Amino acid sequence: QDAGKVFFLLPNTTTIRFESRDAPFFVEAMKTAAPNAQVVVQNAQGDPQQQQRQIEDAISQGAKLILLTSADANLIAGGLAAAQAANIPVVLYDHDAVGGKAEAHIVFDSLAVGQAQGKRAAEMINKIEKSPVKVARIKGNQGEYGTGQYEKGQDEFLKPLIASGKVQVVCEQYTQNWDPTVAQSFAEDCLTKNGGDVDVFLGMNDGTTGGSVAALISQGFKPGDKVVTGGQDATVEALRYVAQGWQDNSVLKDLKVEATEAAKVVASILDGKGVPKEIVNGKVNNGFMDVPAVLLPVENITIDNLGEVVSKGVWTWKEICQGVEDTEVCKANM
Amino acid sequence: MANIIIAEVPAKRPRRSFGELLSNDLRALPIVIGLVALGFFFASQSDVFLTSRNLSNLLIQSTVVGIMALGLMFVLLVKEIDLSIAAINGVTSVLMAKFIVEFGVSPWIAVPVAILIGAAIGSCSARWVTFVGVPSFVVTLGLGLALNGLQLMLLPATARYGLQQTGIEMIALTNISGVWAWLALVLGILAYAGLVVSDVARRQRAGLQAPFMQSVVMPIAAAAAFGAVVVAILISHQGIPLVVLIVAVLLGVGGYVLNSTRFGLYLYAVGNNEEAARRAGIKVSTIKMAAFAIAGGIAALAGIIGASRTLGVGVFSGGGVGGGTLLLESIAAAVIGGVSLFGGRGSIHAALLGALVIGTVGNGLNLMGVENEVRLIVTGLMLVLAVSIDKLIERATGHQSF
Amino acid sequence: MANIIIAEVPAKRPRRSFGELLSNDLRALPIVIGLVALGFFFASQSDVFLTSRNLSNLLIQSTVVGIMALGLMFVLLVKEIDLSIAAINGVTSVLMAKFIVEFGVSPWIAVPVAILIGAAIGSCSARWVTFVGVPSFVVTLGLGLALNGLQLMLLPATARYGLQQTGIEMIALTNISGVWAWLALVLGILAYAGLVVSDVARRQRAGLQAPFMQSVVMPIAAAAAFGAVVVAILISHQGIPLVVLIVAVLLGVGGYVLNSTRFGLYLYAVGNNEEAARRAGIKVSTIKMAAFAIAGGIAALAGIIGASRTLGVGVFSGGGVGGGTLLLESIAAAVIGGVSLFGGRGSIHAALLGALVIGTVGNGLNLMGVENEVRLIVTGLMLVLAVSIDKLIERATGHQSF
Amino acid sequence: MTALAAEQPSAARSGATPLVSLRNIQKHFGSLHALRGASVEVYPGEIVALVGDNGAGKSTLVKVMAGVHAADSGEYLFEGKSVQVKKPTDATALGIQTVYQDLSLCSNLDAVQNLFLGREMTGSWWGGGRIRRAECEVRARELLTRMRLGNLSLTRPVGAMSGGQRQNIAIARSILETPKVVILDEPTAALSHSAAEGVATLIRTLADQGLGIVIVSHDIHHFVVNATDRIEVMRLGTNVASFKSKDVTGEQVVNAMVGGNEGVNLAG
Amino acid sequence: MTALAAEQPSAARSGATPLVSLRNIQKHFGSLHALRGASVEVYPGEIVALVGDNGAGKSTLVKVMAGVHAADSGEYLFEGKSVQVKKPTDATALGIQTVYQDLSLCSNLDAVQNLFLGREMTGSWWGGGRIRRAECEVRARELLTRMRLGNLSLTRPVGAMSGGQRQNIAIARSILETPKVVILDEPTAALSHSAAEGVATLIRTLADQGLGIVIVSHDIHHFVVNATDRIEVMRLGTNVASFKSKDVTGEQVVNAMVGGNEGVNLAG
Ligand SMILES: Nc1ncnc2c1ncn2[C@@H]1O[C@H](COP(=O)(O)OP(=O)(O)OP(=O)(O)O)[C@@H](O)[C@H]1O
Ligand SMILES: Nc1ncnc2c1ncn2[C@@H]1O[C@H](COP(=O)(O)OP(=O)(O)OP(=O)(O)O)[C@@H](O)[C@H]1O
Ligand SMILES: O[C@@H]1[C@@H](O)[C@H](O)OC[C@H]1O
Ligand SMILES: [Mg+2]
Ligand SMILES: [Mg+2]
Repeated sequence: QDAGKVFFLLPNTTTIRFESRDAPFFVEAMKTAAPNAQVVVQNAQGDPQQQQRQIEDAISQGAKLILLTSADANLIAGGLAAAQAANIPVVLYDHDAVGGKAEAHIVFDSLAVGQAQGKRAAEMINKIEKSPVKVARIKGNQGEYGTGQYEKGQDEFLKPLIASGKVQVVCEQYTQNWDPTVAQSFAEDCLTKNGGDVDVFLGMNDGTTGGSVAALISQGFKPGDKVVTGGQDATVEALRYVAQGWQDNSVLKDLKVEATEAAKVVASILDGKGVPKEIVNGKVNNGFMDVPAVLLPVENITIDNLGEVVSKGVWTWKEICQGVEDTEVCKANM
Repeated sequence: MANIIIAEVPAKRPRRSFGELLSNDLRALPIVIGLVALGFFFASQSDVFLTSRNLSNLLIQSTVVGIMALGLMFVLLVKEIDLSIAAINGVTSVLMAKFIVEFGVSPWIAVPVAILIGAAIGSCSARWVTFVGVPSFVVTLGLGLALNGLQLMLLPATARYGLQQTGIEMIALTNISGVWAWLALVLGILAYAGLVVSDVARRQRAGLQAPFMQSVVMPIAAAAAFGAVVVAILISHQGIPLVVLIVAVLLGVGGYVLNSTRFGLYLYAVGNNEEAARRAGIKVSTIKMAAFAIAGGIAALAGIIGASRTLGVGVFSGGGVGGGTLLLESIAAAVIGGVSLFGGRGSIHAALLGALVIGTVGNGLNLMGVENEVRLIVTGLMLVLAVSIDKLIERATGHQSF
Repeated sequence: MANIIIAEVPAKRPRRSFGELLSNDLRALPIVIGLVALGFFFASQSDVFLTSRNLSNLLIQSTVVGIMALGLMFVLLVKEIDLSIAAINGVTSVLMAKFIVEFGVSPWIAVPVAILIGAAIGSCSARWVTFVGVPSFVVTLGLGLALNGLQLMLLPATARYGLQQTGIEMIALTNISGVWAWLALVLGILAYAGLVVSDVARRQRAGLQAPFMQSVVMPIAAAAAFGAVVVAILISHQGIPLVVLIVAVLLGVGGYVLNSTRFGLYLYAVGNNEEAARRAGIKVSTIKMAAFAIAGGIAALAGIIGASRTLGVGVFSGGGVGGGTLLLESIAAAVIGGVSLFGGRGSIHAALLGALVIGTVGNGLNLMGVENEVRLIVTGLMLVLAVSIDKLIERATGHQSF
Repeated sequence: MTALAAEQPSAARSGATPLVSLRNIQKHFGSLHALRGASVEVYPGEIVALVGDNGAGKSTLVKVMAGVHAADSGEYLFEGKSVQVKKPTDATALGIQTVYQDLSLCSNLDAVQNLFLGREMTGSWWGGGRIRRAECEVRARELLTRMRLGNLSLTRPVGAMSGGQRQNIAIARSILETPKVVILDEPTAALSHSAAEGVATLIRTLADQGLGIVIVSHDIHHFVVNATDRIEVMRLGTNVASFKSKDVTGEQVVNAMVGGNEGVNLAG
Repeated sequence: MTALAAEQPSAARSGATPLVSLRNIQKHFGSLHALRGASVEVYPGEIVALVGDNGAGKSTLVKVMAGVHAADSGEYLFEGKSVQVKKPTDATALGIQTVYQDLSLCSNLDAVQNLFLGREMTGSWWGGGRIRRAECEVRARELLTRMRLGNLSLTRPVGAMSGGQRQNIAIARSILETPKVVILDEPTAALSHSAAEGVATLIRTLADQGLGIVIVSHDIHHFVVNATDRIEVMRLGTNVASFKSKDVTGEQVVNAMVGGNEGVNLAG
């Protein structure tokens, strides 16, 4: 029998993971979890209005379920209300969705990501003898829900250090649309402003940290001269930087796990069994209700546990080491 | 000694080829052909496309961009541009939400205030443009960024104001159904008929030609028939959405202003030959100010409708920093509909038709469910083709000479 | 029976007021005044601003937008617009990276191929514009989206090609320092002097007035002095960055093309009066095609430089879907620099000056370290003010009559 | 031929004040000195021809009268009183209508719209300024028929009309409402012979009704000496001679224009 | 006055073929039928006047000759051979130069640039088409001096010039290179008397050198009957009469234009 159409609505292409990894993983997982369901993937291209239209058009087409990664958590309530009015269940994937009804939320705890980044940054800062340690904070897209959570998590570790005088934040800026070019210009100007005397670049994802690395390279620094930390997503480029010593860390979110869990939840709802209680391990309040949540663990990847990415099947050593074969980690593992 | 002018109506009107028909009568609505072609294509690709639910959807989805483009058109007509309309859309909707949610102001006050503020912002850019002489492209680009910054400042720490149960949500949710819908249609047609008849009556009183059948019966009948089809479709789903009614009213009023009033005429005059307009005693800077104010006020209205649809406002209200898709689509809708970026040319249908083309492509591709990359490619090509069809027919049937 | 024309050079040249000086001689570089004002402001706010390190930084940061604007200018001159330049920038840089990383093509081949492809794309839009008659706004908007889609398709699953150690990174990392820098300057000035002198020699041979001091010595001395200051500043940091040299060469060649060649003249003619140009036998569609091809090729070059700076290409290359900030800033740079959107007006400095204004505001605000909201507001206002200063001076010192 | 150094034209002789009088007007365009103390005046019932070589400054002087250009210095008197004419509406408010050399029409508007531009007949205020198109059309047709242009299309954009058709519309525009002064800058340049004759008759009729007419024309031998009352000759931005039309031959005027016998004819 | 029904003008009598001959040209603008079988031909050494009321179709016929408008139907012969003239370059390639009624100048370019537009003298190919400005300027100055326009600024944009100055530039443009046929559409409309005389002399000189001249003018009494060889009268988009200039009075031409005695004068 035909279980009907499931729409997986992606937020944008700038956070490329959704298009290039999450969606294929989910489609794959659905083949075993609910082989009869037809999965349609659509991308809102960063436009919340477009995403609402996609929800409406999904309803027109008789969607059975919508798996939603909001383009903007704050402007999705109208879409959720439309789905609710049409009696179509919505499951949230990764991004929050404020102000409407949802069945479940599968997510890497954003706060935990920020905490992992903050914790690691604090460790690195404490290793530096100098005081105060000069830190440049290059934050994510302002006003985005994730950015707020990451900042909160980082602050938990950073604020005390600032208070104690160990850390001096010398530059701080949001990065419009997480654009690495913007991050790069900002990092360059920060270096210039301080005559090169910046010790730590704390980013929020691999794009923003990549901008800092490019700035350091363009200004003639060498790996290890400065600490670049605060990555997330474990993109292959970032891992190469980690291998080379340009970048300190990247918080790994195992997207295959996330997609598989999502497929389980979706299949169960399609079967009429509702959200599987056994995998729900928390709740997320989205201003409308407490959404039952499947909170997934995150893991911070540094040069010391780079192999984790490989053992989890996210990337192979070959992929990571392409072009950086002569680094020590790669020599050791190829 | 009489001056000789070639008579324009030949004694016996020759039968006209299909090409001529297209190139004359249908020229009035240029992009319509492209739109119809798109409709055929998507209907053949998805059996959902022509359902009343989807058509109703499509209309609603095109309203925000359509309204924005409608307002922008006034500015384009006078050979200026307003890149801040998306930012106005965003900042005024956030302001409205702030009034309502934070200060408990009634929507009945907050909405008009927001629209007035939008208009005020527009008129400020016009003053800067006309007084200082900086190109409107630069003024409104800068102003837009400044307003984006203001919008961020106005938002609370959560970066969102929810609008559920404030009354604002009713704008998007209200539908006029059953007999009320028909009543609305009848009222609209009556208003239109009133204008047409009074025009013809005047002409006849003045002793001018005005064939009853051609200038009274036919236009009214056509309008009634078209209106009835649209209303019937909408009713068979859930009635006329209030936002669609708003668009209809704006179109009606806008068409009246552009075609029948002095102000409308002056827009065309200023856009075509600013110096001639000035010499004719038209207060060019006032006309431009009004045009920008209209664009600003209408952008605010679109922002409110958008906020009502999304049930909240945030950083991305108004398309986000730089105006994003909303800005680009609003300008594109007007241009696709046939408004010239070089001033003085464009008619009221333009905005809506352009927005419908953009909306149809988006909606149709959503229904077809193509992949993201392909989607972008197809969207791009379809927009170009929709406009090209029209031009290609024009080429095939002989040039427009003027 | 002689025809009387008012002699234009009054017998004795009256001493000129400062206002007149401004409104005549400095009119050539309109936005310079705004730029200088910005410089003063930021220098007063941050003592780092005027360091050679920062000025060098600022120059490098402005190159991508400056180059894009330079290319776009050719299209704006002929009264068209190209909204696909950002997409061309993105798609060609991704293509180049794909060739190099995936197929192991040498950068020496991949780079020129990418530039040629950029030019080819540009000339395709021009053909569509001139042949079908669809406004270039629509054609290039659609094409841009299609190219964005193509860019996504070309990227690998990792969504990024890293360019470290491919040789491409050297474009951004190479600096010409010490004696080589001075040599480059001397070469540049020699080329310029050669042109100036040959012009004057021709004039003298033809028996035309050409005061040696005024038309030979002064311009060359001015150019040499300005060049020396810039080179001295750059050298005291790390030398002339290769990308800055590329910009300088483009400016030189572009200036030569626009001011001295037939093609350059035709761009202005077509932009001012397309029909007159056609009647004069100018192949309007060829000129437009060349203009779009140049814009496309230069956009590709800018894309390569951008890729070299960011050490890789990805979804963001070319500003992302819709062109984002890159597109807006490129158009804005040209317009701020004084290029008219209505064709036929603008000079070669425009692009660079406009890009420097945008770059200076961004850099200066980074140095001041203001908050994001404030930053947006200030950026917007400063852009407007920078252009306004110039216009306000113009107003104060009497109108430009034509 | 008589130089008019002190003598005044007909209307002036009767002690009337000039309708419009511009005195000693200076005007620069950047470094170009277009008007160097130019003057012109017109009395009720008088047709004044403004002649001069190409580039002499006639159109510039006309534009100063019409309020299009503000003069750098000089006096502007209307009916004897000093007035400020800084913009075109100042001039039209005084009852001065102008046919510009470049016609100043909007090519996207039709004949009726161009005729009435800036002074449309409109309905009641609650109609938002609804144009009474029918009335406008009737008046337009009337006027055009009087000018023997009965067949001119009222609904085609003027951009698609011939040069002469456009010029006719510009002339019609200037006499639509009863002005006090009409300034015409080469109004018959593109007109057919018969249409030009029509214009000559027309301005005489207007002058007979007490209007003041200033007309720029290069048709010295035929039109200027026969159809005007007084001739002001400009050269290099200033007045070099003034003649009574009935006392002068075309030859003499042309000589004055090109400086044949300056010394003799320099007036005022 | 002699109707020319069969008789041919001077050059033709000697058995020469016309330089240009347009026959039975039809041209529509949308529903407007602007040319209804119009014809015109010009022989070497001949000056043909094209006259007619405003809107008669003169400029449209001129534009068809110049390749600006493609005719809907009709014949285009050059030196007796049928040719395709679909765009302006086709006409210039044949040696036909045109002064358009609207002048068709680029207002942002200066006089030299406008004069040479489309045929600049350039340096060697490796200079990328570098314009030999000095040479152009010298030739421009020469030409303008010959036209008694020695003082005209060569470096100001023509947009800032007076109507007559612009018209002079357009005329100069048409004779810059030695053409075979020059078509002038109301070339003296904005010119001062003396400049117009200059043009009359100029075209006669050109005709004497064997060029064919087609000139549209409304100055029937003075210019057309005195300075041309043959007169083609158009009405309502078609030819209604043809005269030898020396055998006709202005009155007669004007009558033909407005249809005074059609029956008599209808020619070929
Ligand atoms: N581009 C055009 N589009 C539409 N109609 C046109 C166009 N050009 C001319 N016409 C019409 O064609 C007819 C002939 O115009 P044309 O310009 O040839 O007249 P003309 O004889 O040159 O008149 P004039 O003496 O006023 O210059 C006129 O009725 C005119 O309105
Ligand atoms: N807008 C302008 N900017 C600069 N110079 C101008 C402008 N308008 C006119 N001029 C110059 O001023 C002088 C006078 O021009 P004007 O148009 O008054 O001459 P005119 O007497 O009307 O000549 P014509 O008989 O050719 O129409 C000319 O040298 C002209 O080039
Ligand atoms: O993965 C991250 C995503 O969750 C966030 O929304 O944007 C930044 C990304 O890096
Ligand atoms: Mg003049
Ligand atoms: Mg004509």
